[in-house]
Amino acid sequence: MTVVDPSESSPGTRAAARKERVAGWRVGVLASPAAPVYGALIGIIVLAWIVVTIDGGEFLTTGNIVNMLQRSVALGIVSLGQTVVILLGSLDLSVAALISLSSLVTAQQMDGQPGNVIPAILIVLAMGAGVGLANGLIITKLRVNAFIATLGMALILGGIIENGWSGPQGGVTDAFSQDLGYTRFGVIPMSFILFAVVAVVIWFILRSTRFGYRVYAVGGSEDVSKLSGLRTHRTIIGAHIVCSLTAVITGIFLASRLKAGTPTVGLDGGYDLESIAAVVLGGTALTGGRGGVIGTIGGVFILAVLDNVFNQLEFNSFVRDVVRGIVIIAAVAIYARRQEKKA
Amino acid sequence: MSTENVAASGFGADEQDRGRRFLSALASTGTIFILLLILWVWITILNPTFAEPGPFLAYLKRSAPLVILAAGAYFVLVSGNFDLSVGSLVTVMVVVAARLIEGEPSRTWPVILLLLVIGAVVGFANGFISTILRVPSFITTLGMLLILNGAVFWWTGGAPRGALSDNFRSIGRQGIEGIPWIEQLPWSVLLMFAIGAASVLLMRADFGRQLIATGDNERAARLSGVRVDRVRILAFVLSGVLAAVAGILLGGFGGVSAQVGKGLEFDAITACVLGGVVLGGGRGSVVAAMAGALTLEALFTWLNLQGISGALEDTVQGVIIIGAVGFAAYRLRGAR
Amino acid sequence: MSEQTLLQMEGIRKSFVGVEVLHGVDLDLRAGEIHAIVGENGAGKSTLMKTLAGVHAPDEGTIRIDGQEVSFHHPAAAQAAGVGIVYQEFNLLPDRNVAENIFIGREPVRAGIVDRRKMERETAALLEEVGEASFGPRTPVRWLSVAQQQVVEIVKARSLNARILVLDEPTAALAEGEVELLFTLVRRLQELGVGVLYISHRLREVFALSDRITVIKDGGVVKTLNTAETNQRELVNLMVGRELDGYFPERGAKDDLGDVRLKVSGLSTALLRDVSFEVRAGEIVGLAGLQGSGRTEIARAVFGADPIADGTVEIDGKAKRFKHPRQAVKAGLGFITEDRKAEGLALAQSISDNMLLAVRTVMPSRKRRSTPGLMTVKELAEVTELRARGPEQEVRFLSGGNQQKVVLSKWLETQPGILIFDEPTRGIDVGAKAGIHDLIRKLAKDGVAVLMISSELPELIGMSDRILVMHEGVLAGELPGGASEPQIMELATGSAEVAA
Amino acid sequence: ACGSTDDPGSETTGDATPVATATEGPKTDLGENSEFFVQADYDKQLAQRSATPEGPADKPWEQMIEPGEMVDTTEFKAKKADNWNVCFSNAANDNPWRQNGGITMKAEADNTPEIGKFTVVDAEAKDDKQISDIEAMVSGGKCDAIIIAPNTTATLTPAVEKACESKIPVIVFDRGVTTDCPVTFIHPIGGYAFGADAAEFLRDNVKEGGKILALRILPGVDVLETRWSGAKGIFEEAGLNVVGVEFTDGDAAKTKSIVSDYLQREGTLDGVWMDAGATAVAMTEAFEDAGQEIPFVTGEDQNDFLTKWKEDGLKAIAPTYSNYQWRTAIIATTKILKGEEVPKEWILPQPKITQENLDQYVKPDMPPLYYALCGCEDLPGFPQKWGGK
Ligand SMILES: Nc1ncnc2c1ncn2[C@@H]1O[C@H](COP(=O)(O)OP(=O)(O)OP(=O)(O)O)[C@@H](O)[C@H]1O
Ligand SMILES: Nc1ncnc2c1ncn2[C@@H]1O[C@H](COP(=O)(O)OP(=O)(O)OP(=O)(O)O)[C@@H](O)[C@H]1O
Ligand SMILES: [Mg+2]
Ligand SMILES: [Mg+2]
Repeated sequence: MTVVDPSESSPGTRAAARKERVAGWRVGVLASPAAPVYGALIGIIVLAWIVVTIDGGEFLTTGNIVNMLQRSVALGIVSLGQTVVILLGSLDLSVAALISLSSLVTAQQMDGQPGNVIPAILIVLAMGAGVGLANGLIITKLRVNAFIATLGMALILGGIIENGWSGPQGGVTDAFSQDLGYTRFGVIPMSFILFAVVAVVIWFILRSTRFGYRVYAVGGSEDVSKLSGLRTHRTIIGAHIVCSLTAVITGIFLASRLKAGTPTVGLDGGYDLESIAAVVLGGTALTGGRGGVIGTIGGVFILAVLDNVFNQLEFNSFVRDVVRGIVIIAAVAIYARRQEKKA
Repeated sequence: MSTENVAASGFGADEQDRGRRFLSALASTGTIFILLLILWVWITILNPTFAEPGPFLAYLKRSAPLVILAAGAYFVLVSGNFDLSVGSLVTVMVVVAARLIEGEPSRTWPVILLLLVIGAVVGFANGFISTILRVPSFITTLGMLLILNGAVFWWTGGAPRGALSDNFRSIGRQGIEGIPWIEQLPWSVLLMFAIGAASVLLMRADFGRQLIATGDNERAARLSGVRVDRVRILAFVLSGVLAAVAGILLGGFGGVSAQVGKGLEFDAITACVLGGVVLGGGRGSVVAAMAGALTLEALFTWLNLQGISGALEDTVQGVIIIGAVGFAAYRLRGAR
Repeated sequence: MSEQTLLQMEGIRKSFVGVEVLHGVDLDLRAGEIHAIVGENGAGKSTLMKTLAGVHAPDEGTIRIDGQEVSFHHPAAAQAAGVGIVYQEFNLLPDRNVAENIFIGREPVRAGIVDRRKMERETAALLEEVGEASFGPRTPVRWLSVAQQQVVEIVKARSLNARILVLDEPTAALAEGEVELLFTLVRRLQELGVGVLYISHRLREVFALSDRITVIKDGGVVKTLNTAETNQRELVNLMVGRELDGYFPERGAKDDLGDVRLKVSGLSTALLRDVSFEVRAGEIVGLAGLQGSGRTEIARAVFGADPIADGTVEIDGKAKRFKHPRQAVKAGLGFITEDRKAEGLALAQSISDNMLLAVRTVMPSRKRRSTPGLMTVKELAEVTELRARGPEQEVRFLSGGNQQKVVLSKWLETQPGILIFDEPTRGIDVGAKAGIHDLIRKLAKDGVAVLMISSELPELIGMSDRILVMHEGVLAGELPGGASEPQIMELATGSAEVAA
Repeated sequence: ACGSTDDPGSETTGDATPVATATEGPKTDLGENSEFFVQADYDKQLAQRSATPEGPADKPWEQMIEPGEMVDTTEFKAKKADNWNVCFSNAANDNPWRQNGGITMKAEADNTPEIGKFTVVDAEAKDDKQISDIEAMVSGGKCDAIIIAPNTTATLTPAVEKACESKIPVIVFDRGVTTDCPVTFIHPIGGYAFGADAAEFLRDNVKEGGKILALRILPGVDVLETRWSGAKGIFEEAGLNVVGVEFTDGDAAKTKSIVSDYLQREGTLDGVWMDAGATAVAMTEAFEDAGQEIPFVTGEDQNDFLTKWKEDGLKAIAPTYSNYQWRTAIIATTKILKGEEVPKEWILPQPKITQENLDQYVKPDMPPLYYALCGCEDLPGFPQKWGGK
């Protein structure tokens, strides 16, 4: 038997060495396949700018930019959490109901007392962790598919909301509402800073912590991860807790914005499906394992820009839906083509 | 080849296979039938009239649209995709029918034909985008949901217009009258059984086997000669056409409404999963999926009779769905 | 070699769906020992290893490590106790890089942050240890060839500093040349006092490497032997329970050869350059080469599974350009893929559905009923000596060898004129292997043109009427049947380009 | 928006005192007295039903009930005599009632020569979006007046307050906000009156002890709660037997199923009370399909229900939630920009449709989900713009 030096044996070898250098760069600089997302975002901004200008409006005004930043916060925060579970190969359809519930509980716990603000936030965060834990346990221990598990959780939370609240729940303190909901530093709204902070934290978690590595691993293949000795259940539960926490933060933010909690703010906001759309628009694969929060932020901005253009052009809600649907499908189709070419 | 050493001991004649296949299918998906039976019995205890032919047929009649949708959802799910657009497609059917028929009975049949074509075209678009253009079907059909909802109301100016004719409505509302004992056999129940039987035959036929193999392992199916894209597109077309049928029945049953289809896509998928269909493809039986839909409808009835406060109804429903799916998963695991 | 007992498994029982697969297996492993486990497909070797690795909990029986009773409820627990395992199936994440795969679930952290540098440094060291220089820690696994992936798997198990290392058919995916590298590594670990459990169907390797051999049959231990005191003949007899007559079926006679069935000229793809050859009816043409030399690529291109850049494929004298495998199937081609789980089988479907999958795509059921010579599922099972509970059993519950028989049946049913076998006996036991060899030869005798890719040179030499050798995407030469291994390796490694 | 709706979650009240109803505690099940019930509001609304409104009799959309405090609007008088830019932040356009109103509003704006531009921004039922929309209107500095149809009572308050702080006049209609800073708030009488109108009809017609089925859209929505609590007391007092209170989700098929279930269980029903009319026709069909006579029923001013009522001779009543308030919003805005005074709270009449006046409301040529209290017949473009022929 001849021993072969593998370094000279195949064409693939040389190619691999070259690819490795590229890979190093890619891993280092652009950890996620986010580049096309931002390409699309820039394209849409340019298009929007042209269309709005032709229509006789102004697009890149301060007011408009503030409006877009502000409008991206709620969807943005929850989409960050959704990114984590989708990367994991799961998804969460209960976020909308949880957003409503946390806005209500926030308002209820604050009860108009400034001293209650911090305890209220802690209570609501604990509640979010509990819901995430429940989702995770249902998925891992009861082995219910995430789609059904979180759909069921959405029903459960919906029932709790209906049973517990008959309408908006007041009680958010003036100061809290002002601080988080309305303060602005120049063009940057305070809430946008919250979004940015959450984004950085989750980006860091995914990129640099064990938990983040494991999320990608489990998303790549749960079986392989498990057989490799990874405690997959813990990772799945952890990711669902993170996702629920972002939903809860969104709920707290919306409570500050509305100065009240409402039973409908989550579902009417469509945060369940829209957050998934934003994540996929951001180039994260629904099958898990590929993508990241940077792309998601791009996806959220795309939706925010669209929203803003719709307002400027006074589209009615039906035209908006049609355009949104087309943009979502078209963008993802373009990513898919790129992916195919690369492969 | 030596035939003395036949290891294939369990292989009987092909005729026996049929029976075996049926039994093994029943065993692996049995949970849903047990659950369905329990619910029927329980409902009958709460309300004895339920077991009488009239009321029971009324229950079947009201379940028919969801059962048909579940069959459609099954084809798509088992091939490894999602169809979230069926709910809005149902709405489109009713709104388009009302606007085009405007109460004229003579327009009914052409319009029904048109509706089926619309269903097929939408299904084809879903399938084409999801396969040839490689957009994940979750996103394709989510986008389609938005497009359909927007487009139909854009066309009608926000609210349904026109009216459905009586003969259009009779499909979902009436049936064959004067049958002894059961009085009326609703068309929708007949249609439901016909579609059920056709679906079973389809899944047993080459198409069905190729479809489920595609959902199980696309690469293997392709390398065996299966035209996986075509098979999947067909599944979407079936889903679209069945959504059209469900829309026709629902329009007939309930009349014109802007939101007949709301949330039906989730109900249909839930029904399938209750019936043991595995999201991601490759596993599950169409009969069980349809039984899942009957179970879901029975569950709604049960919740009603149980007098659970309207507010907590959703909560109970969520718990039961999770519980049932969890139990089925446990049984499957235990049985492995 | 020390005599200290490292691992003791006693009375291990395990059932699936109420069917018992292991009936009380006893096994022990000493430190610094290489203990081979052999047995037919489906004997329960992998299942036994999985009970050791914490994947399956045994229904009964005890596992002791260093005399301490252990019970693992999760693979992580087994790892912690010093058990490392390379599974029979690939167990890597294609989207993650080599370092991430090796340290999956055990990423080194500093102050809560994953220490990427350390991870990569250690990976580089581990790769260096096995002499692997063709890729580095940051290469995504997706880009690696099968052989390179196997190296990663072994390095991954090694990185655990396991005291017990299980290798479940580690060489199944390796070409002969690359096996030696693995052996060197295993022997080095042995010196370090690691106990190795080594599963293989290649008896030659077993004899070359092991200290003791345990034969498992139908879920029970037949016998444990000292390698030095036994021979292949005895081993095969113990495994199969009968004498195997000749190792390879007789070659076809010259006048059995018919017309040219498959003619490939100037075939080029992304990986191939100007490949030309032909296969006649009744002929078995072997295709040799190292991993990644482009053998599978030829098969896929001919079959219409991958696009062709240039060149022509002629079937029975007619030029064809298949855009989809279905057209190839219609034209009478069959393709037994090398990776049966990923490309050969719909694992959740029944045996009968898998067997009929290909024929269904080209022949409507009405026509099937009227076509003579089509076998029933039962007949297919008989012909291939399939061991299964019945036609409705899901193929994922079959052992690897029996799965392969299902794949073969799928193509037999289409009555092909040309069959391409890619690693037809990978991971298949000696008994079944002989059966498959007989089958291939019988098909050739019946006029099928066979193209057989194999990394196992004895098989290739024993079976082929002619042998083509690939080197870096080019056809390096052709040898007659019965050529010697060194002749083939020279061409395959490119060290004797002129030789042909 | 009560009335028509598919999305009751987003409905909130046009009640006179939204502050009082907005944040009451958890709602209770049927049976107990709702914590929503505010006796004073109830009494007031019931009295307002019989009050004679001020204003032209043939233009109910210009009428006002007990106008009370009038606001001096000279500070808002527009500098320009015309070419005003009126901005409208709409909660949503997601149900026929709103759709119908939106068309009327646009037509009235087009019909007002002083209004040069009428800008509509649709919040798609999202509170958060509507807040941003209003902020953008204020900061954009291009609006001469801002009309707001809030998505939810309490939650739009901060945004409305912000808008009030600018010099731009703010007009609120339909659902309220928990602040009185807008120049005027336009709404019909309210939910108690709606519920009571329907309940009194059943009380007057169904014999004592008769079986009544109450159909509601969803639990836990304040405006719907007021409709139900407005009715419940009347049923109790009259000794009617409410055999069930069920939630339909505004879904016709579900409504039909529920009614058929009750017919099976109870044999017959003597009356059906509904808190909104969207599924009234489906409800009556359940009786037809069961081969029973349709008993005394209540609905709303949707054309399909009125048509069926007339054609099949139903014994029915249709309380309304006046759709013409959309038109009033523009009229009020015009007045304000001209510096004319408007009432602080502009309460519109809320007629009920009965057997006597049914003929005047049925419009055979209008679509099924056209609202009889449109108040749009004299606007240019009628009936085509509203989907009629
Ligand atoms: N270095 C590499 N980089 C990327 N892909 C590679 C590399 N080496 C091999 N491959 C992939 O693996 C395959 C190697 O070629 P091919 O499978 O045709 O070789 P082979 O001789 O049949 O080897 P094998 O025994 O693995 O089948 C190609 O399909 C290619 O996609
Ligand atoms: N998860 C499972 N569920 C049901 N049956 C199983 C499962 N895993 C293995 N089996 C069955 O257990 C038996 C032993 O399989 P195992 O994989 O251990 O065989 P093996 O000796 O490794 O064979 P091979 O040499 O082909 O790899 C086979 O009959 C197989 O069908
Ligand atoms: Mg094995
Ligand atoms: Mg190969």
